[in-house]
Parts: sequence; structure tokens; C-alpha cells
Amino acid sequence: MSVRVQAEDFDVGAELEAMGRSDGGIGAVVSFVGLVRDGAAGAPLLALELEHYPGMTERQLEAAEAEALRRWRLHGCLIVHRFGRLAPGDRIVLVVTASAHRGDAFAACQFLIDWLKTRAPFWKLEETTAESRWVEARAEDEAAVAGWGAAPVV
Amino acid sequence: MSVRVQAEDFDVGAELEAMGRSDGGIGAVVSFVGLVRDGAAGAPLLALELEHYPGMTERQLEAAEAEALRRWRLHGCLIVHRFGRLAPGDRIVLVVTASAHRGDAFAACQFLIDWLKTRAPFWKLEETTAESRWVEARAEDEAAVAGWGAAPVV
Amino acid sequence: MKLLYFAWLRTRIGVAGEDLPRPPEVCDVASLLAWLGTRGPGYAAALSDPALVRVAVNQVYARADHPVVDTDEVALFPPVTGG
Amino acid sequence: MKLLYFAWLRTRIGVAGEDLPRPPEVCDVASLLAWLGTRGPGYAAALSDPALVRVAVNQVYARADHPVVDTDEVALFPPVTGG
Repeated sequence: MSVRVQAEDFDVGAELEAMGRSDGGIGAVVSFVGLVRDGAAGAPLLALELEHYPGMTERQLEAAEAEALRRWRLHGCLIVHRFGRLAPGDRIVLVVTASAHRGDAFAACQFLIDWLKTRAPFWKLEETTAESRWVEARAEDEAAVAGWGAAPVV
Repeated sequence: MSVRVQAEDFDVGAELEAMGRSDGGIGAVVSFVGLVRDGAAGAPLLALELEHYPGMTERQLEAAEAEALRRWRLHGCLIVHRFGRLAPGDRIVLVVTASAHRGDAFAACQFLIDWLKTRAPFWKLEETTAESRWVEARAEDEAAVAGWGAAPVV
Repeated sequence: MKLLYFAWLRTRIGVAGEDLPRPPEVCDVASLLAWLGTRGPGYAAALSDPALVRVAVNQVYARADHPVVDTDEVALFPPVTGG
Repeated sequence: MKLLYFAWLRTRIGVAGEDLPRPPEVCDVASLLAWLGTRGPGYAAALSDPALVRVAVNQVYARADHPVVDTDEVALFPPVTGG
């Protein structure tokens, strides 16, 4: 059960391997990797600058993890989120969940990324060949987290 | 888009890396790894023997993949399933899906493993310190795939 | 017909597969299973609970009324447990 | 009060944060935002659409009626877009 907020990249294979080996009762490991996607902005993307709120970020991610552990039977849980300047195709975020059977791991992983997208204080600045533009929040993301019955952020 | 049925282990990190790099429009990569779980049988597990039906296995997995591609907007899809003799903690199966946004990748990944668990002709023989026992199908697995509106197997 | 047996159906019947001439009364999956059940105690034990027998004809899942012809590959197996 | 601004709220206001003495009329989040909006055109522009302003008091999301005291760390930012 851990949360890391860092500028450096992470090693997905090593994280999944460590999670799977941490507990003989694990039958299912689900992961989500978020990547810097090109094509979202109108012009070709040069870089993505990820700003965050140190301190509050960790608190929010730890709260999300605690909520997931309360809701599902998890044998393991990991959230790693990067900040700083990233290039197209770079990894941004990793969420890993582990459980005896797959239902818990899938639900918890999806819950965590839905929560993170709408609660964790990160902001994306897209630098394209045309301009620098703050990414706007997606209404779908708020709808997704509302589907879990999570209290709205005012 | 590919399906592999093999005795050898697979490299999850390399597969996820390759998937993420295959297409600049990918923003979300979801994976499921199934592991040989100890504790399911009454006595300590020594090994799991995975039998399959060569030919039909590949056909079923390819049909599942085609159905996932029909239902969701995917930029990539991979299923790797092992057969033969495995030890506790060993990887059995990998399902990876990639899409622009996370909803498609999550749904497709869960659909594929639900389908695979109830349609792909694999059978598990558990060897414990006490006995050798064929694993019985779980009613929850049939319920899970029925939830996707997939036709029942007679 | 080419017949294939998997998992505990295989261990109960005692062979992984066999080539058998199709008798005239076998025309579909249901009549094939009924006939196989008469071939010996291993077959009878393997097929005693029809709810636990899945059938694939030429590697595609088949229902009880699916036709069976001489050139078919017919596989019998219990509910699958992969993944 | 310690004030922190993030993303386009930071760029519009022009600083990442500041320590400001709390005026007597500021007692909660709503009165803080109203007062900040009068501090200049950058503040007014940043706070013009209240639907786009999120507030955290001591690193926890806070509603309009949440109290604000001298020792608080209050952060203002737009809807988050991580992940």
C-alpha cells in the first residue's frame, strides 16, 4: 500500500513483479498506465508540463487508497504519479491493484484512477507548436467518479 | 492485436512498453495479470498443471479479441496465456488493452478476461501435498461474462 | 469421427482421443453422447452429468442438436477453468 | 494567511503564493474570494468564474462556508487535470 509522487519515470514491469510476489494469496494484478497522448491538442504536442500541489497531492492519493482498501478486498495497492516536464508517449501515472480474484482488483484500479483524475491536485499545461494551453477538466471524469458515490468537490 | 498461447513465461514490462509506444494516440494502457494462487486448495499447492485444446484455444481467444475490437475503440490488444506445469506465484495469463481514454481500455480488458475464463478451453489441475484435483468452474465467472451480454455456452 | 477428451473427461475415459467409425444412430451431439455412454464404465462415469459436459465440433462450441458427420473433430470437456 | 495559487490561477494572479494579513471582513472561503477579487485586475480575472475555482484549506478541499483563520494555508486552483 503506497503512494509516490516523483519527477522520475517508473518501471512498470518491476512494480508489477514486486506486487505479484508480495503475497502468495494474490491471483489477480490489474494495472493502469496513463501516457502523454499526442493529438488531444489541435497542433502537434511538444511537451506536457505537470504542475502539482506538494503535500496535498500525497494526502489526496493516500485518502483514495484508504477508501479503496475500505471498499474492496485488496492484497496490494500502488499509485505512482509523475510531475514536471514530459514528452509525448511518456508515462504519467501508474495504478496497480492486487487481489485474490479479479473483480476486486479491477474495481479498485478503476476507482483509484477515477478519483485521482478529479481529486488529486495536478494540472496539465500542453505546449504545442502553436501555443501553451492549460488542459481543461473533462465532464466525463467528474461523471465517472460520481458513479462510485464519491462526494463531489465543491 | 495478437494472441499467443505458450509454455514460456512472458515479460509484462516489455509487453506494456511495446503497447504504449505502438501508437501516439494511446493515453491509457490497462493490463490484467493472472497468477497461480496458493491457498485456493485446502492443502499447500505444489504445482498447477494447465491443460488446453490446441487450435480451439487460439480460435476462442481470437474471437474474443475481435469482439472487443467491435465493441470498444482500442488502439491495441494483446492476450498471452501459458499452458503446462506452473508453480505458485507464476504468471498464467496477460491481457493488455490500449485506448485514447481509459474507459475503453478498462472495459475491454475486463471483458476479455471474463470471456477467456469461461470460453477458452483451458483446465487447471492443482497438485497439493494432499492430492491432485481438477479445479471446478466458478459460477461467478459465468455470471461475469453473462453481464456483457455474451451468448451462453451450452 | 475424431474424438478428443480433456481434463477429467480424459482421465475417466482413459484416452486423450480416438478415431471411431460413426454408427448409423449417431447424427448429432446428443446421440453421440448417448452412444458414447454405452461404451463402458469409464465413458458412463465421464458422461454421467450432462451439465458438466461441454462439446465442440470442429473447435467451435456446439449444442445438443448440432449435427455430427464422419469427418468431424468432436471434443468433450468439462467447464473451462483457465485465466 | 498563507495563500497558494496553481495553474492558470497562478499565471493570472502573477505569483505562486503570498502571505497576507487577514482583513477583519474575511472569515470564510466565500469572503476570502470576494476580498481577493478586489485586489487588482489579475485577481479579478482569475476569480471571475467561481465555478472554475477550487479551494483547499490546509490541503483539504473546502466549501464556501469553510472558516478561514490567520494560520491557515489556503490554496486556490482550477479543476484538476492529472492522471
